[in-house]
Amino acid sequence: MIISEQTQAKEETRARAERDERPEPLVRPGETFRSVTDKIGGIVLAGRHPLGWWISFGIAFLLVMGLFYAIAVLLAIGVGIWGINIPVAWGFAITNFVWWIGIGHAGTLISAILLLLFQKWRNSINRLAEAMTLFAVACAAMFPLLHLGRPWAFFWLLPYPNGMELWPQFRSALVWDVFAVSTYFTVSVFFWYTGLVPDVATLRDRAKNRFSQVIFGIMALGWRGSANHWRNYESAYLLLAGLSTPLVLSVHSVVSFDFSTAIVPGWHSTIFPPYFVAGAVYSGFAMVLNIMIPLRKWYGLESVVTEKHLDNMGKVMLVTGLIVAYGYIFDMFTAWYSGDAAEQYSVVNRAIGPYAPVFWLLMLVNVVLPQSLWWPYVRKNPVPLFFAALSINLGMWLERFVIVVVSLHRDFVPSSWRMFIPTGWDWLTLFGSLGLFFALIFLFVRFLPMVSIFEVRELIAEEKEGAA
Amino acid sequence: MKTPPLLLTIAVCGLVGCRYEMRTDSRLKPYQETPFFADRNSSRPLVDGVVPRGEARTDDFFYTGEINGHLVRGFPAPVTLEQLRKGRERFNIYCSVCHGITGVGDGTIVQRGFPAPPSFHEQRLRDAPEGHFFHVITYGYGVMYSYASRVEPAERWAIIAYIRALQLARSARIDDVPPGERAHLAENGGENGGQ
Amino acid sequence: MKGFSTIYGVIAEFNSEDALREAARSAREHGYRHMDAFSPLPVKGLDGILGRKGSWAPVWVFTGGLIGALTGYFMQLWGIGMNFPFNVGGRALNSWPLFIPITFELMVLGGATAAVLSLFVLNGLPRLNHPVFAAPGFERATTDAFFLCVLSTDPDFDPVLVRRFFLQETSAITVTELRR
Amino acid sequence: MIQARGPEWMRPGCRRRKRIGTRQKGGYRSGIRISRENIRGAFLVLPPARGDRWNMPQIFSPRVSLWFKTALIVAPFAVVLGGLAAYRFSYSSYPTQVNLPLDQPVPFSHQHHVGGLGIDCQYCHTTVTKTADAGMPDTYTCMTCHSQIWTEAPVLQPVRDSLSSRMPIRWTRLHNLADYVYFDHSIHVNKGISCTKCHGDVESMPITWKKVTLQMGWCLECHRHPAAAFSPPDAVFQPPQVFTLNWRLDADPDAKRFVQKQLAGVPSVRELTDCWTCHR
Repeated sequence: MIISEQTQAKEETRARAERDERPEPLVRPGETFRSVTDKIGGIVLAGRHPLGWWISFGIAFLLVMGLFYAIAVLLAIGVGIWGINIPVAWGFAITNFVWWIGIGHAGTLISAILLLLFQKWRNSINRLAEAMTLFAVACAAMFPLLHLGRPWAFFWLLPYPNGMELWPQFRSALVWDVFAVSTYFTVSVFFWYTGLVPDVATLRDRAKNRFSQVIFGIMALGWRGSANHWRNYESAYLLLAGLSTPLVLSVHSVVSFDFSTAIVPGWHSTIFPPYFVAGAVYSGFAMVLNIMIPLRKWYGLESVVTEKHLDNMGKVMLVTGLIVAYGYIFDMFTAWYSGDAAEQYSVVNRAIGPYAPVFWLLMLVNVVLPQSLWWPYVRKNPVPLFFAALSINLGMWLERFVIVVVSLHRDFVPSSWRMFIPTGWDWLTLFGSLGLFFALIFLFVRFLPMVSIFEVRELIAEEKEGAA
Repeated sequence: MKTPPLLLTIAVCGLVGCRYEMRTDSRLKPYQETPFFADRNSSRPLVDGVVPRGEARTDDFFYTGEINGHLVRGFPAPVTLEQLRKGRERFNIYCSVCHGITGVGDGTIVQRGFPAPPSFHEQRLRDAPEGHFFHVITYGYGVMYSYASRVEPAERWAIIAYIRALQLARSARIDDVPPGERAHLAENGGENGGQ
Repeated sequence: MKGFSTIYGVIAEFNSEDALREAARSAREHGYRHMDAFSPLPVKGLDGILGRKGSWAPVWVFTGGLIGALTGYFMQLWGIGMNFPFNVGGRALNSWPLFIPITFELMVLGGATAAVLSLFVLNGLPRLNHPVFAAPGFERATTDAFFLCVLSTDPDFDPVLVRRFFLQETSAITVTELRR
Repeated sequence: MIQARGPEWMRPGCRRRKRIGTRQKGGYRSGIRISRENIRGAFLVLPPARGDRWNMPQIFSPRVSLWFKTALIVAPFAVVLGGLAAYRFSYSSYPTQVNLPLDQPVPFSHQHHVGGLGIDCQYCHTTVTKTADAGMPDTYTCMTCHSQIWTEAPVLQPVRDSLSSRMPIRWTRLHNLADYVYFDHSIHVNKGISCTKCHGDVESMPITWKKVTLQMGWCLECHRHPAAAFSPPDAVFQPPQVFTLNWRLDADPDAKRFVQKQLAGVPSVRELTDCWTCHR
């Protein structure tokens, strides 16, 4: 009895070990080139969409209308409609900017860095993540422009020959930001579109009506899948990834310079660049999950976006979340160690000042709740993972709010202390930007393949080879 | 298509139009049109009796050219060469158009039909007190308008000094010229005009 | 067969990567040199079989990045160091540490632009119309069909012989002669 | 030999089955794929007729392809050229109003008053050496002479109306500096910058127009090279010296001394091009 039990246990262990040894498939067995093409391309070509798509798009569309209204009022009246004041001149606009651009980082990270690291699991999620990057960066870029006060003169930020014979102040971190964000957006478009060309060619060849054929035909630029094409393509794509990798690290570093080169207590810190980048990846992965989990359910993509993907993304969030938590602790340590009264006060003010509830909510949703990701159950099950990601997105927004507003509202001179109270326009612009982002995502899902078809084919080919 | 926010921003800007609030801020330039006042003019007409800042007129001699209702003789302060030069410059700007460069009353406007003013070299004006000239510049005389708004009191005294110099030049003899300057005069053909 | 030919080449369809690789190897052994393959995904090892060496894309990207970086640095130096010298906080006019971020960003922009341009130029894109698009069943070349084409520019090209080669020596499903 | 042409096969109902070449006895037939069995007969596959075109990846004709490629190559050049055109446009008289005579309530002629009569600039613009503003002449100044001459002239009716109604004449402004620019006439004139340097040869303008763009780059041009901006001392106002266009700094030793003396009192170029020099 005992022996047999032991044998059984041993066998179970061995079976488990064997299962663990063989890597979990990234594409469920049984999928072929044609089946994945039909599955992914069919979403676009069939043009039938689940109820969830229509409801979500409807809500997002209404929010976009709200955003347009808020922007129109802003242009007509000015930034005075927001709750900003002196000293809190940055308010929601910069909070949203930093938050959105951080979200954008996951796309490039998944596409570029994981490509360079030969993480094949990225192949099923990179397209959506890249699209997410584009839309998030577009939302992000909107905020500093609106915050300019005179957005129609935004081109003054760029160096171009002009009647003033004047150039931007290239030694300013804010001008670096202009270059970093616009480069990031451009390179993201390149990266995304380059990846899209072979898939658009697939759609061109499978489209049933003339209109789609012509549109996809032009977008595919005459891609033929020739050996020459693929050779140059793989080389150029890898190089683009190589360029994007330092770029993605530089962008949020430059964004953090906007803060850390200023002497405001709570900003002037060398931990900012790495801590911002980690936070960006943290919120970016959370946003990918928030989008991917419903979409894979609605469109039946569980066979290409498997639990293994969810698990991996959960792990990345856990690691970056820990880095961010370390950043919080290090912030406090630096304040204490600096011996600077204003710096120390800024930390105390966060915890017990007028915005203390925001800070403690931040600690809860951004540090405490994400610890649940240690349990594989949470990482592998869509529903708890979705809520963990939601909590992280909220947390990262709160973090930006704490950095921007709570640092500014009390600085060196108590006579200039003031509170920031967001107005209805602030909220409408924030939720409107969310609406814009999701509306664009849903339109993208509607009109272009949300999963990279040819890269999933590569996964299938590889698994076939592995099996053989 | 993939950059709607940017395009949108540009499009909305187009609707709003190119506004340049900073180019034309709430500051008004002199005589700029503004709906604020009834006469739509940014500059207010002067109130009667207004005294320009820094020109409290305590010195009757200097500011009115008369003392107790009598036109003064002489100058409020000794005349300097610098003042004469200033007077020449101002005379040529404001007076010479009618009175002529030499003060005989043959300025370019007179040649176009303006009634000829009397020559400064008449005996009546040679004998007139300095206060008379001051009075004429300030209040006008005959068809001559007042120049009070164009010529400041100090400039008026400078012009008067220069008129005296012109008058003197007409009657001066070679002996009046310092010996060092006589050769220079001969060189220029004895001309002693305004320049 | 020298001179201008109205024939673009002879194209054969295969149903798997392995079949394509096999056929390409066989064609190579047969002495054909001017060949092109079409596949819905990059086929490993095919470049070696077709006798293609690496890509020029890295050279393009390096050049683009270099141009971008130099443009970035000298734009800043010229703009606020020479054309309109800005004195900000007493920093040197050529304050290179502060010029690094923009130099870097423009290097990436230049490199990425060159990478995309290289794809256009090296691949001869855009080319919306191409003889191979006329091959029957070619619409599946972007789904699950694999094609090998012997081009008419090959010194040994003879349509009949190529056709015979495909049908006899390989597992081709269809063989088609393509006109220009 | 048969040439395949795009437009031809795209015509509706065009189902061409033409023999091609003479090499094969069996000839070529369209639409039939070669199988292993009928190897003896070699067939050329023609592009299909309209009916079965939907499954063809050959969507575009060669001409469309060429147009698209050309457009893609031309587009960047067009953008660059458009940018250059916009840059040139920003200096044209449309946005800057340079060389563009504007309607005035009274067609005042500087050519007549300054060039013809030799009236000094300061006769009307009295405060140019004293304040930031050069000073527009009031109606009273016009009437100093026009109360006696040209008293019936219809063109002067607005002037007479202005005098009787005590409402200033509304001239159309030509030189409208942005409000964030601090500009002072007196310092420029007193240092020896001629009127003509900015206003052009006003003496020959029958109706006044703007001569320079007044853009910041134009201001900077002088502030960067102050020595070239000075006129000889007598040339600041008085005609005709003020309008000596061929006067050259290096040809006139007196003027050179004057310029050096004036320059001694002028701030360095760095200070002249500092932001706060003009934006206070």
